[in-house]
Amino acid sequence: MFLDHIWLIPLFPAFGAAMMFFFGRRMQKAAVSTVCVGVVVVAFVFACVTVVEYTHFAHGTGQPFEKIVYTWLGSGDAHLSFLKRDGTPAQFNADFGFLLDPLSVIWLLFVTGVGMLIHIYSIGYMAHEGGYYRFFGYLNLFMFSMLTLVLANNYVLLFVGWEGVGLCSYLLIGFYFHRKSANDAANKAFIVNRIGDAGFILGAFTLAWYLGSFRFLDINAAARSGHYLIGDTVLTAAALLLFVGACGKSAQIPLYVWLPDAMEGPTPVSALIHAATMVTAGVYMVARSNAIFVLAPTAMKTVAIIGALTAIFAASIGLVQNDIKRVLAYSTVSQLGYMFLALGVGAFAAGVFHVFTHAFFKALLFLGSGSVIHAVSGEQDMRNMGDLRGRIPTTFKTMFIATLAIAGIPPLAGFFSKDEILWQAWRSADGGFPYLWLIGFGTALMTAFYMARLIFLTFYGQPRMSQEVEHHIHESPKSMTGPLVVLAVCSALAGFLGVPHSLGGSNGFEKFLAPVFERGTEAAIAATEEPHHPAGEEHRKLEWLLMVLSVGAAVVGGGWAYRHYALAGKDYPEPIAVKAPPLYTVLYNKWFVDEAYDYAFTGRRKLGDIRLGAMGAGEASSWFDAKIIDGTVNGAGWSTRAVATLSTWWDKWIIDGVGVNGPAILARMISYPTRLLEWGLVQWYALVMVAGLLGFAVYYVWK
Amino acid sequence: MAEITTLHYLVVAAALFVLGVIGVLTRRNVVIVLMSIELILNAVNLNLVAFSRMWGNLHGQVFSVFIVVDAAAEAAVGLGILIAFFRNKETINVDEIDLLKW
Amino acid sequence: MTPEMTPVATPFFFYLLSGLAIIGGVLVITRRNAVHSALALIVTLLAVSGLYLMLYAPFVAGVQIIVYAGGIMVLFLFVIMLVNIERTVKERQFNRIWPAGVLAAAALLGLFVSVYVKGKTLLSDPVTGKPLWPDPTISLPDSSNTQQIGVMLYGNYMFAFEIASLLLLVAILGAVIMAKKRI
Amino acid sequence: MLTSFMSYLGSQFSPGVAGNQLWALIYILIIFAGVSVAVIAMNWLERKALAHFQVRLGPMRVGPHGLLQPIADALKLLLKEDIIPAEADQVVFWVAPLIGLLAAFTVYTVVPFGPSQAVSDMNIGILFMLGVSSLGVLGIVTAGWASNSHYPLIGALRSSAQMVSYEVAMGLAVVSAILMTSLNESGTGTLSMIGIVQAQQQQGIWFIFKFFPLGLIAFVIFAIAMVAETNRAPFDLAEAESELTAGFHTEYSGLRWSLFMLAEYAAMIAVSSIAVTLWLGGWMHPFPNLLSAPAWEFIFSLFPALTFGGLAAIAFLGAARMPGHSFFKIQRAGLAVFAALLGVLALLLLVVAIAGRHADTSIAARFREGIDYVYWFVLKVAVFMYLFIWYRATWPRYRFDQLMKVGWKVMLPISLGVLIVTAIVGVLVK
Repeated sequence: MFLDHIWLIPLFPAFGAAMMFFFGRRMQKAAVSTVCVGVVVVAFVFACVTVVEYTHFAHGTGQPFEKIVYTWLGSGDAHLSFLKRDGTPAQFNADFGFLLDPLSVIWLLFVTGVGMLIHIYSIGYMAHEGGYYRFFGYLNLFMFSMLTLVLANNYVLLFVGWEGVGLCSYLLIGFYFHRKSANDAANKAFIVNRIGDAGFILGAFTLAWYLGSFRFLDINAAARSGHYLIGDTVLTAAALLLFVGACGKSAQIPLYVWLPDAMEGPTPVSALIHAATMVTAGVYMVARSNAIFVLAPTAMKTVAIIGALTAIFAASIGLVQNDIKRVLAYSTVSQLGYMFLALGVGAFAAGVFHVFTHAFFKALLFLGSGSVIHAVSGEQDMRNMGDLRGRIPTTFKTMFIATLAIAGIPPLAGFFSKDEILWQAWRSADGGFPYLWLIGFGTALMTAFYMARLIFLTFYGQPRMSQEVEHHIHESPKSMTGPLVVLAVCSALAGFLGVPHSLGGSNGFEKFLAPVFERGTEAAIAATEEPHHPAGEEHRKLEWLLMVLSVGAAVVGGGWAYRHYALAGKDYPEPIAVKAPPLYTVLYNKWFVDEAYDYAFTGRRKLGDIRLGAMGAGEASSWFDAKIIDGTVNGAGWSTRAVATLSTWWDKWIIDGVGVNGPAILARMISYPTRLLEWGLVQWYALVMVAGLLGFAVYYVWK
Repeated sequence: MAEITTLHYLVVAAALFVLGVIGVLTRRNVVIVLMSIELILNAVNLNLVAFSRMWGNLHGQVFSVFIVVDAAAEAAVGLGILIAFFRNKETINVDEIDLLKW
Repeated sequence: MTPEMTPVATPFFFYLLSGLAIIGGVLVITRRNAVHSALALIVTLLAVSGLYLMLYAPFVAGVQIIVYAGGIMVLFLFVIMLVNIERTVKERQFNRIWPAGVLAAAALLGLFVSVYVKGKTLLSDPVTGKPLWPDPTISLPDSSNTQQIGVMLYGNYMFAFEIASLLLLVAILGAVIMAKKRI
Repeated sequence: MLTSFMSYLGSQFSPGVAGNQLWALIYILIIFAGVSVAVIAMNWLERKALAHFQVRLGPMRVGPHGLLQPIADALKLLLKEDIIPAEADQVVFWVAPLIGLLAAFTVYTVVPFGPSQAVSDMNIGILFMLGVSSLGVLGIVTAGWASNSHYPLIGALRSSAQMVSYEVAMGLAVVSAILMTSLNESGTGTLSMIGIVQAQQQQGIWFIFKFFPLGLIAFVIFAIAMVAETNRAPFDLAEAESELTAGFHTEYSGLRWSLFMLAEYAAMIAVSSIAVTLWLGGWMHPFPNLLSAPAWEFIFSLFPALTFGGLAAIAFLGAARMPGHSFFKIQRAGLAVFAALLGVLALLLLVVAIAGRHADTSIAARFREGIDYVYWFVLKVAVFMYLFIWYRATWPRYRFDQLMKVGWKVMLPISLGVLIVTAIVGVLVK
């Protein structure tokens, strides 16, 4: 019953968005929140019931459920077929179809669940803002797009959701459209995402051309059929192209630059983009395409290296930022790097698990930061906060839990997922992979440091805000703290879904996902040619050791932060700035990446009058065109003119003088019928068309 | 009177088509030119439906529905252009429209 | 449930309707006054819709009446009244190239006639060897005509259908923008 | 010959089918006469009802309670001079009222007064009906243009814009009703007018109550749009006296003017018939699925006789209450005769109802059935006619921009929404 109507899940938010689009302007705020939050709650309940029904359907085998509502493009007609690369014909078919398997079940649950909490939170947060209905309409549209993306059964429909998510992020980041910085950020997000989207759509079409279908099930079956060798060139190219798409959407090097700027949107939007929806789309897509990726070890290595680099790079920037939301943004980029690191080393389940836990604590952190900002009258700079823990106790408690979780303190959620990733990075190792572990370890250290720094600067130390602001500090309303508490409970407990074997757990999460990554895991292991597992007890000891190390890193990082910030007064010193000023400058300016992009691509930088980078190259070629080529043309023109003067003279005195007027008269005679072709009467042109029609017909009838 | 065959319909359609072509090619009034285009489209539709009957399937009829859609779009845009044009030049004679820009 | 509608007195109605259609067509292209042309065109459209009914195409006939006679022609009349100027009635009605136009149309007619004559006597389908225009053998089910057209529109022709809707959207926007005084 | 003719009529009860043109012709004549009579009665009723709404008496002098007033009016109109303005376009001026009349009356070819009481049963019935009724606007536009006068032209442009706009919402409302016909086991809907009523019969519900409140909303939209479609108050901008004298028929007089009136009232009856067919169960009596026992059938079959009996009683009462003055003698006698005629009609209907009470195939039974069907259909249409008068007496006129706003920005989105929701609910229920 519910499973058959799975297509309704995305339609609920779409309905809300449509209501807002058509009637929103005239509705009361209460009605707007009832409709918009209501549809998401309904979607969540519907999703839960559907998932329950799915588990009955699958009987623990993880067998996918596919529901094709109708054929969207193509109809199975022979005339719509195209030729695959190997010359066999294949159908061009993109269904409006939905796929439910363990992977999409996880996404479905946390997208609707966390999304619902964020909606509820937004009621309180946006209560005094303009454009209330617009905001909720966009949020609902966002949910619709993300659910379409998650539930799609083929790349084309996934792309619909993918683009929809991009559009909504543009709309929401630019929500305060009267602020120029918001508009610029929205444009940046949109344009950077376009680069990724180009890669994604090329990858999807490459797959269709090579494997003959857009459907995930077909593609997975084909890829796992053993028909294609590991390291197949075309598949590697396709996987890399898909990963370009994932880079754009999930903010990996070099396309991560849009995400920190996305903080220009309202805080619930940041939470939605970072935790539940947009950025996890890339991870989802790579996990969804795992069958392709395991056939392309080069692509896998690329994913792992990019992920690891992103993780440590973003974490290092996060160490010194002062804007509370910006710290969290870089933390998201860093955590996404972790996820891709996991995917890249073949531990798909571990990556997905981290997405899952991350959804909770990152949503919590963002919503908490929103609550903090709410409390201090819109101030975002942590230098102007401090000593808030007693004044907004619920926010403090929940955010503290989230910080412990993200830092990886057992037994909170982040510990299990992060350690699983680090362990997998170490284990699936030969060659460079321990280095990946090392990078991850360093990142863990930094994560603990900057998260603790955030907490201490915000909630401890001495109050550094102005008198007036301090006077107004108050705890947020129930609709905001309620979601915080729920999320805090989730962040604390979610990890127990996937307790690893070494800690006496059963790793249920990985088991649940195993059918999706069936061949994936084995093939990845085979691909990295791991010669032997450190078996049994030794194996377990090693894992324990790594765990202790990373927990130790978290504690040490947190401790450093405590030492430097716990008692921060008005003009507290930044430890990095004190010890290594150049490093601080580099980090504070985000490694000058935006500036480098400005030099290389956007064309904002000028050297004197000359624009730099790609745009500069365009301008240079424009200059070349205008000066050199046109100069040549003009020169030719000048010389022609000179020659013409000469020939006038020649004509006047020699030709006419000699008396050869014949060619002129001839030319004039020819020009009359020629001119008839173009004399401005539309019906004459129609007549020529009729003549052409006659000509064709006569030719075909009497040929 | 003999039985009516497909050819009869084709002849009627051909007559309408030729009438429409004459209208398009010779009239000065833009509105009548547009109406003549509708005549041509109708002749085509009649052909399509007649063939649809002849082959005993519905593709022709479906296609004629598309042509009706097209005719509606064409009429709307054509008349819109006509109004814009009339506003600028105070004339609706097609042979006075001989400049690309004014 | 619904009885088949078999046209009666087919030749009589055929000649009546086609005669009406052709007379209407002649009036369309010869009247001085555009409103008279429009009324003649309506007669033609209704007659053609009657011919559709005789060809077992009731849905197309209904669409013809609703869209053409009820929609497009009202639009035409509307526009004629908006741009109504007395001058055009008194002016020259045909352009300077009308002999060439008539000549071309006559050639077209000659082509049609020769093709039809040839097709009736000489030509045949290259595959089956049957005449090019066989008499209809398969009868179209009349009662479910609309339903079948609907199935085809949303099945085989789905893509074309969506494109058509896009075309209409573009036409709406174009018409509005062009007819608006100030955008 | 007479017997063979009668047996032909007896053997062929189903209308409009090939080989049955004779019945079709008979129905055409009956309907034409019936609609004309209905228009005359409506004319009287409208004047009387409007008068009573405004606490006046209305026509009282010509015949008892002005019963003969419409006939006198018709005579006057026939005898009036037929003026064609000198600057008018003669041909088009002459043709315009005919177009309107033709469009209004052609619609009746598919109106189902009963399962076999219709001229024809086209399988595109509702489409045909919408198309033909949309032709009525041509008559108005051409009339306004041909008059070569300002008020008529403006009136014509207004009314054509109005009718074209409301046709869209109307069509979408109709589509949602048609969609409901396809919610049966086979999943095939129908456009045939008879088929639509039969679908309501099979599903055991009038479509106005289907998927409450979806059917109701669609019906209300149609009911509003049909008032606008017929240019009646409060949407009678095309003939707003205070602004445009009489709108598109300002220059018309005499017979031609009466043709416009006839077309207007015929169109009102026609659109009401569509509404009755699509949403109110057509010829079915109330609660057809609950009260279907033979006893109930018998009771319902007594209704026509009771109605006419009641009318007769009222007329008798009126005759009895006439003032005793000798001036009223003739009127009293006339009303008494009228009452007696109604009483006889009631008696005849009673006889038929009793004679045909068994549901068999005898002539009497079939006759009784036919009367029942037509009675219920006409009764429902009559309610709509009364509503038209009521609106006119109650509501002030819309402004033109308000009219357009309501048509495009309120009714169109709502009817689209109803259509979509109906489709979704239909799929879910299936």
